[in-house]
Amino acid sequence: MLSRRLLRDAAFIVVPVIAVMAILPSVYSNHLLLFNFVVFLTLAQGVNILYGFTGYLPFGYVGFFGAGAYGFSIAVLHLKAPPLAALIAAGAAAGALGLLLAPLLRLSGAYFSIANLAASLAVLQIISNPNLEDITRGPYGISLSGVFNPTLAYAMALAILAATLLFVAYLRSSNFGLALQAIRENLFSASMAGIDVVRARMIAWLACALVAGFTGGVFAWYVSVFFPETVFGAEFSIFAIVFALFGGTSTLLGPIVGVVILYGVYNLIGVSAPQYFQLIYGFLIMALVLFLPNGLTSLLQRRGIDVP
Amino acid sequence: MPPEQTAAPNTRLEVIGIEAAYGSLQVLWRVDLQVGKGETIVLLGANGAGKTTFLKALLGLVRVTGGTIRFDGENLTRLRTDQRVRRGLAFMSEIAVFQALSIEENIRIGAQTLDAKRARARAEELYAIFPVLREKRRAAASSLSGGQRKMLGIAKALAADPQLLIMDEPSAGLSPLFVREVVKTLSDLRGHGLSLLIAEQNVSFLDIADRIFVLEGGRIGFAGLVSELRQNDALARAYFGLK
Amino acid sequence: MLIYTLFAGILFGLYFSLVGLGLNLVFGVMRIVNLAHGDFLMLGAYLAFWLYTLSEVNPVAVIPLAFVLFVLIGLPLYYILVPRLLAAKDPEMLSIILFFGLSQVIEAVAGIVFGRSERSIPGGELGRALAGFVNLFPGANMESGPVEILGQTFPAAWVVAGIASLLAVLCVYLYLYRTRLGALTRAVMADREEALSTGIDTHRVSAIAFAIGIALAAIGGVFAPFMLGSITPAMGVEATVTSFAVIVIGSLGNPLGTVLGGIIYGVSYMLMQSYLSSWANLLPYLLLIAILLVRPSGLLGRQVRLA
Amino acid sequence: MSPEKAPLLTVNNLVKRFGGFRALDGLTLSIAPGEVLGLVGPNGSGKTTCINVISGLYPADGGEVLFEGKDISGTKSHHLVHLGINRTFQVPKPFLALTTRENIEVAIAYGNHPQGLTDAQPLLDSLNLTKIADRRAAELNSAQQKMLDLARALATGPRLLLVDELAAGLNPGELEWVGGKLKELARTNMAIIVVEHLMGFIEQVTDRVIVLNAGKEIFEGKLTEAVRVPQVIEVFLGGAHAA
Repeated sequence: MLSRRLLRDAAFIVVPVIAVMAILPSVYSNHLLLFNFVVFLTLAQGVNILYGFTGYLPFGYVGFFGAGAYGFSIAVLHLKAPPLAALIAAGAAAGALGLLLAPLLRLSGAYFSIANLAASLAVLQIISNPNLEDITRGPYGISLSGVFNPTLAYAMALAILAATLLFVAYLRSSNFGLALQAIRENLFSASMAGIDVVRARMIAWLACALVAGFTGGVFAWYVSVFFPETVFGAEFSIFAIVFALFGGTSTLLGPIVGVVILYGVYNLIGVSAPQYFQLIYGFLIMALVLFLPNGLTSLLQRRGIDVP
Repeated sequence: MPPEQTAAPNTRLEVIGIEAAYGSLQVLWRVDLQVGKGETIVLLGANGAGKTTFLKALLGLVRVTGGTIRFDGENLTRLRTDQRVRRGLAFMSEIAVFQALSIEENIRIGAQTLDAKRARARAEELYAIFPVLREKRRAAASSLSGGQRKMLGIAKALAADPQLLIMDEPSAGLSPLFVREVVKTLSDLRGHGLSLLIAEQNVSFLDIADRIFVLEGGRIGFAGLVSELRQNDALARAYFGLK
Repeated sequence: MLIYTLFAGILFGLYFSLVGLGLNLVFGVMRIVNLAHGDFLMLGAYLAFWLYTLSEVNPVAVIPLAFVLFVLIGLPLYYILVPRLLAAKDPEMLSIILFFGLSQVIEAVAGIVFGRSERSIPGGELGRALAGFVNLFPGANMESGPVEILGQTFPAAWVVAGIASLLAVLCVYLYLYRTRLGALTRAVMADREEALSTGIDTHRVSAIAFAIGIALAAIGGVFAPFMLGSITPAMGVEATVTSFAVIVIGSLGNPLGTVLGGIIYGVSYMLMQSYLSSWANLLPYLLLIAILLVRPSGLLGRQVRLA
Repeated sequence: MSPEKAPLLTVNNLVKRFGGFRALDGLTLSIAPGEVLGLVGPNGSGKTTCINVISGLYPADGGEVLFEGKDISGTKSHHLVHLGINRTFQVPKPFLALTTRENIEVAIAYGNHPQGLTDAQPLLDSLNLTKIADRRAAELNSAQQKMLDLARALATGPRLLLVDELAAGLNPGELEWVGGKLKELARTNMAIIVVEHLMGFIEQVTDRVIVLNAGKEIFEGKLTEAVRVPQVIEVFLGGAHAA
């Protein structure tokens, strides 16, 4: 019964989303915009994995994204790795950062978020430090023109998105997903259900880190020229979190809806007048917390509809 | 025999059919209760019978979903907690005191509705009743023993000179010796027009009760005099669970 | 060099105490995290900047104005945002998101109104204020300029900011421990539920604490051009994280612990600046994470860890 | 205890401190398979702390806990569950966002039930939860949440079950029914420790009680004998209403 749900979600959500994002480049010319859509679809699901299923809100999520971008770049620049191998390095960098930051999971809600934010800022400070110019190019930025291949990078981004969506679909239909939600609801009851709380939480945390790391790597590959502030920009964390919350976390559909609506709006008005967008955005976040803390999909769920 | 259901001239608190719920979980069902002027009421009930919820509903700490609460004839049902306290209700919770604050401060905070001069005079009256508190007035409440802490809780609740003192399990966490001391203190406080409503599990408090109410599963299962209760198995059922 | 560094660290430490104090007061009373704290600081900085640029008002004179103005902003803001928040399932967590939204709004409005470019006020202004004040005393004759203490020369701005911060902390102490409203505020801090049971109008007490918290941030902002470098609409985030580091080091929810946190922070900041300057910017983040992990209750106590 | 069976659980000289307060002060007890042991005592006497330490929620500060002769002090809760220990909570803590059925399913999936339980349905049926199986736990009333808590514990196939104040908030009918349930479980050789305020319930289900006061045992034996021991009466009823 559970695996039937997985198949249903895969067939009716994952396959159509990937198909649409695969076809769009041939009918719509702004490929960078489409690429960014794929990036945010993936990051929003990454936030969903952690926040939606375990209740930890990663305010410094961009740290993993940036670590992935730099892991990719360093592998290309210093190890002369081919892009696909460098992507592995991107994941490894984010995974290593995840392991390093795992002790943060011992902190409760708000403290975790703040500490995570501080951690991402610390990583930015380290990477952009002029003393590390030989390794990271410091504040002067990275240029990867040698491996520039937007078509392949876009395809890889789609593959990462597909894997992420399938993982979330798996969480929604598996005992492991139930266990994570049980931990979110009550730590003590969860351990009395026989769940190894520390281990399960760690898996979700690393999955969340890997999603951002791979996405950061493929982002570095796609744009090929960037500065530390580009790939550690707070807006990656913020957008991913707000998109996921706006749509509704712990569902597969919610974050997708959030990205399509909000990132769509952003591209309609945000690019031409960023400060007005920031204003609207800020108000939107506040309204969300005060009036719809569980996101758009909760409107349906309140009516008893099972949102995939 | 249930007690009189209409508000007699000497009725201080009159509760008519209140209901309360936590989300979809209903906790109180049409609870009626009256407290007269100078009367002492003991509300018995097992853990989970809804005693605390009921008291909190009287104070406005829990929202009621139905029913009316009148105090000296005035409808309190829609008032905030601080407004009810200004009308003359006082509540002593199970926690009873601010542990981090000094004894003096606890009493001053209890008297926050009085002007400064009256508050000082009131504190002196209370120190006269509880000399041990005067001795330790500058110490943090956390330094008091359990029994002394309850005394401070009573003093804090009485600081605003209320007409009705509502207490949630004053015996909780106390050894029998201290329970007797608390009962004695309350017994001395009775009369002078002060009404008491005490939610308890400990039967020692029956000694000072004018009337008893028993809450069972969120409903009033018995209301009457102590002597009537002794012949009724409601107490046995509610408190001991014995048949 | 070391004496200079330590003394400068204490001056900065006092200032950082002021920066964090309001955030800790709000956290202590309401158990919510005002992630827009740094943005109120930024607004205070712009208030000082514009009053100076438009009519040469000395920044020190802006302090009372900033206090009144931001208390008046804070009171209605409390009633719009916080009661609804406190009624929610997990106010602490939601407060981060809500006030992040507010921080975005403030930053956007500031960007639209003030522009994005960096601004500053000449450092000599505070020196003039200090000299002017000292010369009020008969027989005193102070030049406006750097101040010499223990044979070391410090910018007058640092000294003035340090003294003003100390006075602000003192005022908060007197408010909390010597006034009736302050006692009620501490009662709410100690146990909100019990405060409600005692008949305290907790929303009124909290609203005032919230407004004071914001006003303290704004006063901190008045000195920001001298202590934190040039001001921009985007400076809020860093100021918030710094404030958070300061109050976590001291003790969350204990406003006076902020002074300890501020001084530790200030001294280590100055030590980093003197001996390891290229890594100094890392300090707030590392200190914050380290303290949360090693001694999560801060140096003076409160549990924030789960398992 | 019954001499013919080796004890399943033995607790020796257990100490648990909270700050300067000794919640458990050298407690010793043991229980055999198939036995129902009652832990009774006033508020704060250490009953729930005892259960929390045995189930691994807190580490002990002294003494040892032996399960089938092996020291299990310091073992993580989920390992204890896999060894065959489970518990209910005084205030039930179900996974509120999950349905009743999902609550049980997650315990089945992670609980390593020794007989390889795979389906929640039998448990739903046996604890009267079938009608509400697809409702979210947040929508259940407190009695239903208690039954769900018990079902969650049973889903992991415990050989030692710790029951913390199950009876509070249940009506007499439900009480009798759940008491029967516990005795039925004991007949399957499950050892059960029951912490309870309601003496009638204790009398119905237990073979033997241990009376705790201030973290120490003051009586062990049948409940009917306990009520004749002056020290027990003193602790319980404050002396005045012993009869």
